Amino acid sequence: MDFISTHLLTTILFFPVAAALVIWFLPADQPKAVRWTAFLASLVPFGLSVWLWTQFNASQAGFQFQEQYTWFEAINSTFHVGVDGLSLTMVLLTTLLTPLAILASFNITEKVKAYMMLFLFLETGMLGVFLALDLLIFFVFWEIGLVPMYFLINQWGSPKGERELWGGMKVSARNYASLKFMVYTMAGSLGLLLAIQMLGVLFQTYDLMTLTEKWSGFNEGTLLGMNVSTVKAISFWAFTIAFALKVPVWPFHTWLPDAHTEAPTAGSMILAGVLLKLGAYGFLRLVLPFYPVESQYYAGWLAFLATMAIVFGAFASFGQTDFKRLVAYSSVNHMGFVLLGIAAAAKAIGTQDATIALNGAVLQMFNHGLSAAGMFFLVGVIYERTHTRNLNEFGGLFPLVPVYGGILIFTSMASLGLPGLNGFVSEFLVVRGAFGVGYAGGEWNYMAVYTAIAMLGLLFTGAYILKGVRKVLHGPLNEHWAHGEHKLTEINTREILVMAPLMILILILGIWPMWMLDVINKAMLLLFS
Amino acid sequence: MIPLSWYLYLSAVLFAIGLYGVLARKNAIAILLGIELMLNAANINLVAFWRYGDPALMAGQVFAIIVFAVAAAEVAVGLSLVISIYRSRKTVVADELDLMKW
Amino acid sequence: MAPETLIWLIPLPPLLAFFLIVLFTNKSKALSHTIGVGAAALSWLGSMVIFFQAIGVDHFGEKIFKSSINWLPTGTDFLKIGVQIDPLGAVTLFFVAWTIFMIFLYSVGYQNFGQPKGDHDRPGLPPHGATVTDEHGHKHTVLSVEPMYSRFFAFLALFAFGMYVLVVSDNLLTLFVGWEIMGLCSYLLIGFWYGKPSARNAAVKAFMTTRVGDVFMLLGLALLYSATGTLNYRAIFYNEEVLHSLATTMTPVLGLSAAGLIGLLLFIGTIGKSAQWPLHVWLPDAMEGPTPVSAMIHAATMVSAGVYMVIRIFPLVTADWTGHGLTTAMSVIAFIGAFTAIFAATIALAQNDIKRVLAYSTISQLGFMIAALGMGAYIAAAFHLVTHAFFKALLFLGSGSVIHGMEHGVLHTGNHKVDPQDMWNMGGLKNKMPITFWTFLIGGLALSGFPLVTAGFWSKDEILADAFAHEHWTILATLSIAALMTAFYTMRQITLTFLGQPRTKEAEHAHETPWTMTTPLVVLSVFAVGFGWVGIPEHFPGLGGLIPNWFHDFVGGTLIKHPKPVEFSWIPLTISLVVALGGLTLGWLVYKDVKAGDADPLEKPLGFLYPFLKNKWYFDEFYSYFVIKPMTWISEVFTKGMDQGVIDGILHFFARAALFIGHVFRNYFDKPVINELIGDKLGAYWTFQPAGRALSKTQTGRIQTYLIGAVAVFVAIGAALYLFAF
Amino acid sequence: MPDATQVMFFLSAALILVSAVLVVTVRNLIHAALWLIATLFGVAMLYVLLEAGFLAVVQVVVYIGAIAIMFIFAVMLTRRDLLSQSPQTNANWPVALGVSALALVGIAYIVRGFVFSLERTPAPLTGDTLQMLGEALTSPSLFVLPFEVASVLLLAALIGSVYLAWNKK
Repeated sequence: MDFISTHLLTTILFFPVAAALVIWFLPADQPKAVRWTAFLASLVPFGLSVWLWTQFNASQAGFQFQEQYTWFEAINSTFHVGVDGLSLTMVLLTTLLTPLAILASFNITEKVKAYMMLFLFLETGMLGVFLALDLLIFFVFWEIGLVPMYFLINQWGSPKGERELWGGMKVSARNYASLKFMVYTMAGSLGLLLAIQMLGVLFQTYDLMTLTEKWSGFNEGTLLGMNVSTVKAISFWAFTIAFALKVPVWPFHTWLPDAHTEAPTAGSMILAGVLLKLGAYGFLRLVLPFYPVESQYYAGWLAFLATMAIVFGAFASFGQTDFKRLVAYSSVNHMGFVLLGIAAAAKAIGTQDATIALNGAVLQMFNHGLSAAGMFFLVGVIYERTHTRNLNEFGGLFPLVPVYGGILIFTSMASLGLPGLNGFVSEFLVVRGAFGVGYAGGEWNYMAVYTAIAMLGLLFTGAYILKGVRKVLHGPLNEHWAHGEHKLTEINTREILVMAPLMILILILGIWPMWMLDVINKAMLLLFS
Repeated sequence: MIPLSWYLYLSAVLFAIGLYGVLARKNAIAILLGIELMLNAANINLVAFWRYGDPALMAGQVFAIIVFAVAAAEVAVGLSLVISIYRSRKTVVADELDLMKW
Repeated sequence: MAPETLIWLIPLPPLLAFFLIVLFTNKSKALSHTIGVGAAALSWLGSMVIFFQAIGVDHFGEKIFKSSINWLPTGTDFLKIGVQIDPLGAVTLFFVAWTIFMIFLYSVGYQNFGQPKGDHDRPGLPPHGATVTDEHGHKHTVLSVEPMYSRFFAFLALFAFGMYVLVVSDNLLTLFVGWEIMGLCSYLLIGFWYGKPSARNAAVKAFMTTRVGDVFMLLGLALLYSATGTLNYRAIFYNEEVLHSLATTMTPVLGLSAAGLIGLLLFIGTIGKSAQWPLHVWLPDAMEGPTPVSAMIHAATMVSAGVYMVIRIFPLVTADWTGHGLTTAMSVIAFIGAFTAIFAATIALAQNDIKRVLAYSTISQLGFMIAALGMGAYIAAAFHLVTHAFFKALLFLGSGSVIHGMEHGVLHTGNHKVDPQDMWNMGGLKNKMPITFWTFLIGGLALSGFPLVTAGFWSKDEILADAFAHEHWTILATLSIAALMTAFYTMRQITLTFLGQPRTKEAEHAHETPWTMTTPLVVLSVFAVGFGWVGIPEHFPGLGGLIPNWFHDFVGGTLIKHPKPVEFSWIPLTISLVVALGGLTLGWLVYKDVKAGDADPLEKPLGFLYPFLKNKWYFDEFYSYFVIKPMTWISEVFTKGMDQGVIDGILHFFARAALFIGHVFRNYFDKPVINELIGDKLGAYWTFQPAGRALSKTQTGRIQTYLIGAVAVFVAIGAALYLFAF
Repeated sequence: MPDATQVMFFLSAALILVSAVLVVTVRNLIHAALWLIATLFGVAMLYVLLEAGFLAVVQVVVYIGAIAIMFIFAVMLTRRDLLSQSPQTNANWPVALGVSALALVGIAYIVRGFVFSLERTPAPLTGDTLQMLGEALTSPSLFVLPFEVASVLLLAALIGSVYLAWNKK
């Protein structure tokens, strides 16, 4: 116990890998054992993170539970991990969603061992990004997360489906999607790596805290034969684009609908629930602290992109006939609010409005993790039974699956931002913060305009969510699903067990968000004031 | 008095002759004969160094004895190999034993 | 129990009922409605206790019940939420509690509790009736119980929860929470019979239309919160300083002050929720829901909530208003209200569906209230809100009762083509359904503003008097004409439904409804008459002063500056007498002799206007053509054109370019140069092949050959070592 | 003028070299084996000159008495080639000769390079060398381990050769 309490973060971080190695030695013809081992193993990091949450002192400045080990001495890179209120929230989200995703994938029958191992590796990759306090480690984990996801989409994605490219050339949709996902992210990582290396060379360290201090204060002189401000602007965009790709921000979002749609259900859950958060986390952890001046200068651009994401995402989602694609585009829409909050905070860093916007953004990250994972899972449940995602082929399913219908409406409403459920709280805070920034001291600026336009997106959030519910549950019953071999079966106990924690948290966070917002709020105050 | 170098030159020549036998003879048994010559050359060296070094240290002689043992073992195994090969392939000509060629 | 604690508890029973029914008792109909009605009764009881405690306090406006807690941390501060009951809240709570309780009770009967299960009923469609065999072996078709009976009560309970939250909250944020929860429930309840495409579409329409208002309202909330740092009613609306600073801060939008801008943004929320023009389109379609839902949405809760909020933000809208003329925001509000009042009234003239007439009349009456608020008649608006809630709930429940009776007739004849909601299929129901008739008559007269006895008269009269006293002639004229039309179509409805002779066989076989439905009618009709008496102006000839103008004194305490009662004048009184009685008489004269199969007597004189009105000024078509079509088109463009066209096109361009470059390298460099020239010719053919051939000869497989090589190398290395290393 | 021991050395050296050359050159393998015996005898004479009497005896008894005789047996068992009149050297014999000469030159060169630093008169022997040899072979602090290993090796060779030569049919 003593070892665990002193090495809490590394235990959380590497337990999944250890479990994956154990699974390696399990017999492949015993999928049940493999599933249960993976599931139980993934509960351990969750339990530890809950413990971490209780042990965490929100009022204390800086990172807690730090651990530092020599890693790459020659370039002064150390294996340094730690948590603050921001990463703690994300760690909790990750460790919560992973067991649920694994539970959700109990119906996988192909190559179960490999699947579960990849999932556990993925968890470590994601946790690593949230915990790393060293830029090189950050980057390493950033890339590690990519690989399992690529294979999850590529190998276990929906087997049907083709994607037409140019000139009638057709490729399998899951190959297309996984490659697109990979190439997109790699393209972003390129600039990120360069920028990180530049910092490393410049300051002879990759330590996050040291760099934050030195780099944000480094404003005069020349660098690489250019003005420092130019170099900083370029590297600012290198970071920004890398993270914007992951969030994803319009117009870098087109990988998302493909990847989400083709990924296996649990893959989509994690993709939407956690992987998208990596980008937003990057903004909060690196971009804002490293580039306070540039962020403020370019806040208008960020807000513009965020608004576009919100509006375009909503419109695009409304235009879908594929249920899963509809939900996928909703992620663009929702993550746009996160970026809007970040942009607003960048504009007026340190003010109360900025803190409110940041609170909203971080909470929105968590909330979207819950509701998007839930939505994707529910789409997966119906897809598994009907083998179609085409909204026009459903219709009137409510009487066949009343429990599923109730859960779907509940989760949809959370996604829609219904007050009393979690999404509303965070969206309200973001809008409030952004509008406050736009109306700072009686002076009006562009942020108010963007916020107002973003409202249009909020309106259409309602439109596409209701479209989904309307097409699936309501209307005249499509008799195809009512009888015979196609008869739709009700959501089963395991599936309800996946949804239950999500729904409970959605409700709790909607009614009493204080317990989480308190931690976030203190972290934001300590980080950005 | 015999200088040490005479023994050494002698053993060198003997060794070279044995080596030639090993490399050039056709018959497997003849090859083994060559090996015996080389072992004896080595033994001469060992004993000579013992005598001209510190005779109280018996290492030279002990090694010579062990070489005897090795030679005996080698001959025993070698000859039984030759016999075994002869049985299966009806030849002891080394040139014809080219199973190792690809 | 301290009143504050009790206020916290008021919304809880319906919420608990919702969860209990959904999670545990949805299999048992009896248990579900017991829980539902019980919860409504508990909330009703709590509300009554609070109401009577509140009216027992002198100068209650200064000593309201309130209590709050921290909810959201906002940097170093907190956003507080809490509950409060002030005079306005108390009055609202009173009528909300009564109507909700009545509606719960009524629902038991309306959804045919105790009737057999339908033969072909399935969830999502209205019950079609069940066949029973009596003791003589005759088969009868009777009403069947609603298949989703429990679910109905769950939704109703959640709806009640939303309304109670809205009423007891002390800030705009929780008001918004309650507001949206109701929005959800109205969506669920309108779409209750989701199997019908019309109900499904109406539900989405209702949600989306109100959401248009909601997002503006949310923006208004954010702006108000940014500007004042709080959303608490008391801290903003009861605070001269804040109001004054908001009124003097200018905004770049349309030359409005901050107060005006925020007020209008919030008001757009009301436009959506209270179905004001131009967002009124959802409300008539909402009639697709079961009748208690209509009553719930129209009278007691949702639409009232919109007006309630405008009453709440009245100090903001009128900040720095001198009492003469109108501020920009007030003019907008007054215009929308007045226009809606007359606009909806015209449409109501030409509707045949009994519930749709009421729906448009609701829109029209809400327009009255909004117009009243727009011209600063605070008390009059609040008064009309309360009286309207009672008599409109009464009318809706009454119409539900009529429909229920008609359904009985339809099942009896078995002719399912007859629409039990079409007034032209009725007639002469007076004798078949006496209780329904008398209560409906009371409600109708109240709606028309039948002088002296009905509540509607007093409240409507007060609005007109206000308009007169403040010299808003246009509004006065508009509202007067609207009131005339109101009286006319109300009488048209009553005449067509209850008077004359039955026009169909179904109407002949209509049947009075059970006690669970008639009791609420009777209770509500008491209020539809009696509630007017608490607000009789002091100087009204004859009656004035007999009963103190309690409503004015009590509700006026909500504001810092108590509004003064308007001077009494004969002119508005005459107007209201004339329009009410004139409209009623006219309606009776025109429709008293309508026979089965007759066209609407209005059709000829109105000419082309009649189809225009019947089709609701073609607003649905307008929206579908100018809003929904373009939106759908844009979303198509965004996915197909933008995402898959432009962005993916650029990406695919890169992919193609990379492929092309790859092809070039492969076909023109790799293949000819590397593979063939260097690889095949230079490498394989000229160099490696001969070398390999040559070297393969050394591989004899003979031990001695290898040994020679080994020894040679050994000697060479030894020599090299000896020569160079030592 | 050479002294008596030098004469003895020359004689035995001549015997060794001549018979060794014959071992690797004569065609008849029986003859080769017999010439080997001669060589071994010459080596035994050198042992005597080096005052290693025990080794000389062992040389005669073990080598000549056992090993050389075993060769003759082996030659007789593989009799088919016994009378072969074809050349007894393979095609590479000139190369082999060259390599051997080279090796000889190399060794001689090394010997020439450092032997003269060791050039001295051997000290007279004191004590019983035979006893010393026996003690060295059995003393735990000296060579008992190699001795044991050698015996294990012999055992292994014994078993191995029996196994190899066993006629499985």
